[in-house]
Amino acid sequence: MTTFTPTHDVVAEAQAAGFFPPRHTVEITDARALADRVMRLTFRDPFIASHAKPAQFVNLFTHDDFMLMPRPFGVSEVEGDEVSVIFAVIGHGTEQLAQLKAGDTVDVLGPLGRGFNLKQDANYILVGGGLGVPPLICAAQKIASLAGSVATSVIGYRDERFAEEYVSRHTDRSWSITNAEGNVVDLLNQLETSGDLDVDGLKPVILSCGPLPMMKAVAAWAAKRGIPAQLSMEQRMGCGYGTCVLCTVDTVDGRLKVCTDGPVFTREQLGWGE
Amino acid sequence: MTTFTPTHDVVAEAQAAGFFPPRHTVEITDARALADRVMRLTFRDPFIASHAKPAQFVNLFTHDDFMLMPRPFGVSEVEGDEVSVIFAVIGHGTEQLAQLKAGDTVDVLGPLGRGFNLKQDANYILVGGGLGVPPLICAAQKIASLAGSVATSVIGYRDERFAEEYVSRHTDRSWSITNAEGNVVDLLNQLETSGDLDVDGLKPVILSCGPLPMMKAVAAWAAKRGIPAQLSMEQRMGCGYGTCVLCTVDTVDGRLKVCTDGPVFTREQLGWGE
Amino acid sequence: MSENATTNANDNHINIYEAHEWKHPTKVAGVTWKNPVGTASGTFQYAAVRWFYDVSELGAVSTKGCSPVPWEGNQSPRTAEGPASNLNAVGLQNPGVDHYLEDDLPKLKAAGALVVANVAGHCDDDYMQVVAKLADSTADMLEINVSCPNVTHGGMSVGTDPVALASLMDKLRPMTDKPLVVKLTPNVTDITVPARAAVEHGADALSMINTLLGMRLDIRTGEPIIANKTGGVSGPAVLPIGIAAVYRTRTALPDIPIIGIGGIDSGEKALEYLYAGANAVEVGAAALFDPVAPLRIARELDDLLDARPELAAKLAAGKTWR
Amino acid sequence: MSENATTNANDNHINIYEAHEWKHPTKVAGVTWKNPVGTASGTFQYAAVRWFYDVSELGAVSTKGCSPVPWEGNQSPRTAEGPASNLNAVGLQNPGVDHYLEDDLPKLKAAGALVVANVAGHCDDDYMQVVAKLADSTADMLEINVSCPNVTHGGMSVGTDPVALASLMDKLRPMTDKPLVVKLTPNVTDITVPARAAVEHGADALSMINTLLGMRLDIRTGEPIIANKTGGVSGPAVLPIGIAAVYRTRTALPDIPIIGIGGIDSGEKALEYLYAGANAVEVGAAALFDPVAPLRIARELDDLLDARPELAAKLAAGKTWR
Ligand SMILES: Cc1cc2nc3c(=O)[nH]c(=O)nc-3n(C[C@H](O)[C@H](O)[C@H](O)COP(=O)(O)OP(=O)(O)OC[C@H]3O[C@@H](n4cnc5c(N)ncnc54)[C@H](O)[C@@H]3O)c2cc1C
Ligand SMILES: Cc1cc2nc3c(=O)[nH]c(=O)nc-3n(C[C@H](O)[C@H](O)[C@H](O)COP(=O)(O)OP(=O)(O)OC[C@H]3O[C@@H](n4cnc5c(N)ncnc54)[C@H](O)[C@@H]3O)c2cc1C
Ligand SMILES: Cc1cc2nc3c(=O)[nH]c(=O)nc-3n(C[C@H](O)[C@H](O)[C@H](O)COP(=O)(O)O)c2cc1C
Ligand SMILES: Cc1cc2nc3c(=O)[nH]c(=O)nc-3n(C[C@H](O)[C@H](O)[C@H](O)COP(=O)(O)O)c2cc1C
Ligand code: FES
Ligand code: FES
Repeated sequence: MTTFTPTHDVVAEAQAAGFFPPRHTVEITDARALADRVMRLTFRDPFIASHAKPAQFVNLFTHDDFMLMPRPFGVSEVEGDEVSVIFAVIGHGTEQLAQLKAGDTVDVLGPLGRGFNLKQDANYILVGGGLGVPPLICAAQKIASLAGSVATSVIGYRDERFAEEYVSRHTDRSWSITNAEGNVVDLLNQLETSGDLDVDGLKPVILSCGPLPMMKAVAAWAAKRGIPAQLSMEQRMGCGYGTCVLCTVDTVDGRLKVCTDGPVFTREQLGWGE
Repeated sequence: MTTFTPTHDVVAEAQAAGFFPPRHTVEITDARALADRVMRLTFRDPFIASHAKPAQFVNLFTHDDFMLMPRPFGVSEVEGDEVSVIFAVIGHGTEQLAQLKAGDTVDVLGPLGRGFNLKQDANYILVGGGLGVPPLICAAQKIASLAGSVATSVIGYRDERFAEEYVSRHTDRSWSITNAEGNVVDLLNQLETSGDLDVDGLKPVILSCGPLPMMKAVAAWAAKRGIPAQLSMEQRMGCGYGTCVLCTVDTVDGRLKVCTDGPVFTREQLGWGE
Repeated sequence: MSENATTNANDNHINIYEAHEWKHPTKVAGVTWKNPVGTASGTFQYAAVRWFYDVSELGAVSTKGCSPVPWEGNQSPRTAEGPASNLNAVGLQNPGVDHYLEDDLPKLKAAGALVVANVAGHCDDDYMQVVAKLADSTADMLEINVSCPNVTHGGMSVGTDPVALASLMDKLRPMTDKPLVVKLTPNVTDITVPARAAVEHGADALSMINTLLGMRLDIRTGEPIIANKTGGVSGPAVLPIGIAAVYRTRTALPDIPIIGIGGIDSGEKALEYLYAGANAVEVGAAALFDPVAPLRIARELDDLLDARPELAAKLAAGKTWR
Repeated sequence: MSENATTNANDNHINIYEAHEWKHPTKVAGVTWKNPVGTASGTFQYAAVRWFYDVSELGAVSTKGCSPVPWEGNQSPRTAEGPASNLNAVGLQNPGVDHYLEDDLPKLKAAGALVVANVAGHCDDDYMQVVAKLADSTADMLEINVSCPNVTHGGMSVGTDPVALASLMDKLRPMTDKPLVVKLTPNVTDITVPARAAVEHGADALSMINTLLGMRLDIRTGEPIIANKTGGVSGPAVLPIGIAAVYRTRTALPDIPIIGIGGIDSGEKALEYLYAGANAVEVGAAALFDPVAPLRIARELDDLLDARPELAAKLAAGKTWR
């Protein structure tokens, strides 16, 4: 059953100031290829820049009227009033977005969804795979600004370390691995063995985003050790802001909306690794 | 019944050289407003420029995927390898075409249809109304290059003489009138009264394009005097090149296609003014 | 200006956040809407939309299909995209009529909305249970959805069978004095047949169209994208089909109020439905692409009606263009 | 690359004028097509298209609906535009079967085309007269159009009534050994019902979908744009509806050859139909926007099939993906 309680605190904030910004057009300020079929797009949007939290996402819209549905992407970095996303070219929508250049415009709605819960002082272990990395970059950036917490990143790539530069910009403790070398659970095991799960007495909390099998393995690994884990989910969406119930995920509380009940869920909610 | 005989001699010519050019993208070289909601658009297209005949038309396509149907426009002028059209902003398609600027691109198919028959030596009287003027400009331009013929233009405008400059560029004998002042039949009557229907011993042949009521009145006027009249028709189209039978006009020979059997029909074919 | 108004929310001259006096009301089955534009069921959640605009500004809001008990709907993925369209297979997930009466409805009424409560069911009994509970609620109208293509039992089958529909209406009609709107499916040979059955058995108004049966496959895998395999097509692509449904029904049934639905993403398209014979319209998929679409469309239409006093007067009097 | 392949004829890498060896044939009711892409009836005229490409390069050409005597069709305007779609109400204008046998068909055969002769009728007798004349013609297949929404008698009504369709097929089947393809309409509640009726009464293959009933009004006048008022919707917008029709029919009738039609404007969309269970496809409205679309799509599909040897092998053997 869907919860109808607003859980989207950014929205609540925005509402206090009037209404939430509707879909609007923004200017692309930077567009670059990070790897084969992986792009980073930056646009100027003061509202999103000042409100976005790690694992929140934005809906981008193509200029092609055949493709009206939103393309959701996690916010990967915020600098001043500029917001970046990093995405893989998958189908026609991302193909078209990949052709945008600085100076072009794109329509956007956001920030959307509930981000990671970073209220606790902790060693946040950012476990990402592939295109699950962008929200973790954002998390690393945020945690770096928090007094009581530190971040450790553990990233798996398919073949190329395309986001390494952005991850390591925001955290001193970063490890990565490609498919050919192993997987993120191998890295987590190394962290455990070397005693690096706790840092400066801070307990580990896992924040994870990536392919489903990876996240399930990470949740199981965390559950076995009693480590809290927050997992950022993906689902095909209709609206991205909670109006259509097209984006559900099965949880112990029933079918919840990825867009507004998530995208972040705890491993307990998902019933993973119990 | 539709005739299935190819009557489109430009196509035949093109075929001799290989195949006819399919829909393709061309560059806009000039775009200007001639009057309120009347635009002139020029694009570079060597094939169309070298093959288009007066009253032939081109299909333009919008960049908006909601509007896939062709927008047909008569060729109004050819200069070197540049082709111009003049059009009124009517609906969303022409609104979008009106936003094109020099340097933009547009998709085009053409030249299409059968143009005016200019084989006879004659005083071609070009009788146009409103947005029926563009093919007559093209006719004037063509006739100016023919040794044995002359052109006389008789143009009616709703309120503003937006194409005057282009018409008079190609003919010494040009008259125009706005709705407020009268109509083209008034001008034809004046020509008759002043003995200007024949010029240098050349008999008159009417070429007309404009609103249906105007063309019917002109055909009736011509029929009464036994003057030949060729009338360029409009109809909503599906393809513009003869494949769909969506563009018919009722003639004494049955329902013919405006796009390939026309757009030019004789008054006898249309059974007007008999 | 593009034909696709949704992608140009910023280009148009209407500022939906400016205070506005509605000029052109409509009347549907005796109920006055402050303007002819409502939201379509399933694409409006008060909890989601209230951050974007004041819901009392709309002509009406049709709420998500409501069943006797909570339904969990279909598995994900529930959506795919078509050219100029959306496909959905929610399967009527909703928290049930009791939750609706305790939570959504009172909140909407407190916010000043005119509420069309959309009723879902797998069988006659389901519909009856929901209508019984809504009969003396604060809902302004009830919209009986006999046209959902995404549930296995009931739903669409009632809407495609005029005999079953007549029998359902015979049961529901005596249960309430509230205006009953019957929502019809385009997935039939002749929509005027169920339309007539509904009207002859007590419908106060009709709404149409619900979604068309459709499907997409992923050519990377060769498999259906939606877990339910097929889904319902809506959005701009279905506009001409909705217009034809309204026009033909209006021709067959000159007096029944009709709410036109399907592919509306601009005031112009809403106007086209009114010319086809609708008394009002509902906006569905456009709200997925642009949260404020229903209100923007209402504002655009309000201005378009200024130049059409004859049509506007008819609507205000509960009559239609045709 | 845009989702809308038609507007990007120049962007893609295929040069349709380059000589090409077709790699992936298909077989429909025993007839081998050199590739799985044909033209759809009503959007192909040899006289118009031969200037643009060599018609023998296509898998097949389905010719305009052919009636016993010349038909003049509907009044103009016959067309309007929808979002990502075309509406047409030609009303089956055609010069009749005698003209077809004397002119179109011999020219097409001389040009090397594989010809699917589309048959139109207002009543069983019409269809019988045409089939009788085509029975020993050079046409390769006959496509019985029981699905045109734009004629007042017969046409679509046969396609929506399984009993009438069965009875028509019982009359036509004994008249010819040529493969009979029955072309079905999506304007029904369940397309598998007429599909089954056709197959049980002798159809060798099915083609689907014909156009959907639709309409546009001009908001400048408030009146219908098309003289016939309603028309048939086709083009990209109808893709998901055609895919669902093919998929559901394939599921209901695992062995019958199916020609998928509706909204195809790229090799990818043709491929999607093959994954849905079609043996071949026909391209309609896309040819209105781009004369060479059918050939371009055939070329795109031929390349896409290179990476899908299992599907390609099935098609070549007259089998399907599902
Ligand atoms: C909350 C969230 C955050 C995301 N963040 C990122 C990110 O940071 N970087 C990144 O590369 N990708 C991210 N994705 C996935 C991304 O949205 C899809 O890859 C993208 O929408 C594909 O679009 P397309 O047009 O290329 O693909 P197509 O398959 O052509 O798209 C067709 C439709 O399916 C939807 N769709 C297809 N794949 C997915 C998917 N995996 N998830 C959701 N919708 C999908 C599209 O949005 C579109 O509506 C995220 C998804 C979600 C739900
Ligand atoms: C052979 C021919 C030559 C023409 N030459 C000219 C010209 O030189 N200058 C000029 O201003 N106009 C000309 N027209 C008319 C012009 O094609 C239309 O005004 C234009 O297509 C309107 O497009 P829209 O999108 O603005 O209108 P909309 O009404 O939004 O268009 C919707 C659909 O209807 C079609 N349509 C609408 N009006 C007409 C019409 N009058 N004729 C044909 N199709 C129409 C459109 O092409 C489109 O497919 C010509 C038409 C034909 C058939
Ligand atoms: C995500 C989604 C959910 C829907 N849920 C319902 C519903 O619960 N009840 C109902 O009657 N119609 C439902 N519909 C149908 C819409 O109300 C509307 O009839 C249809 O989408 C056509 O309108 P549109 O083209 O404006 O979207 C739903 C549509 C969508 C897109
Ligand atoms: C202008 C036009 C004329 C058509 N005429 C016929 C016809 O004569 N016989 C027929 O079976 N289908 C006819 N059709 C339907 C098409 O063959 C096809 O089934 C339909 O358009 C869907 O395919 P599309 O989306 O690729 O256009 C016609 C379609 C159009 C657009
Ligand atoms: S995408 Fe609409 S509710 Fe989540
Ligand atoms: S527009 Fe297609 S035949 Fe004339």
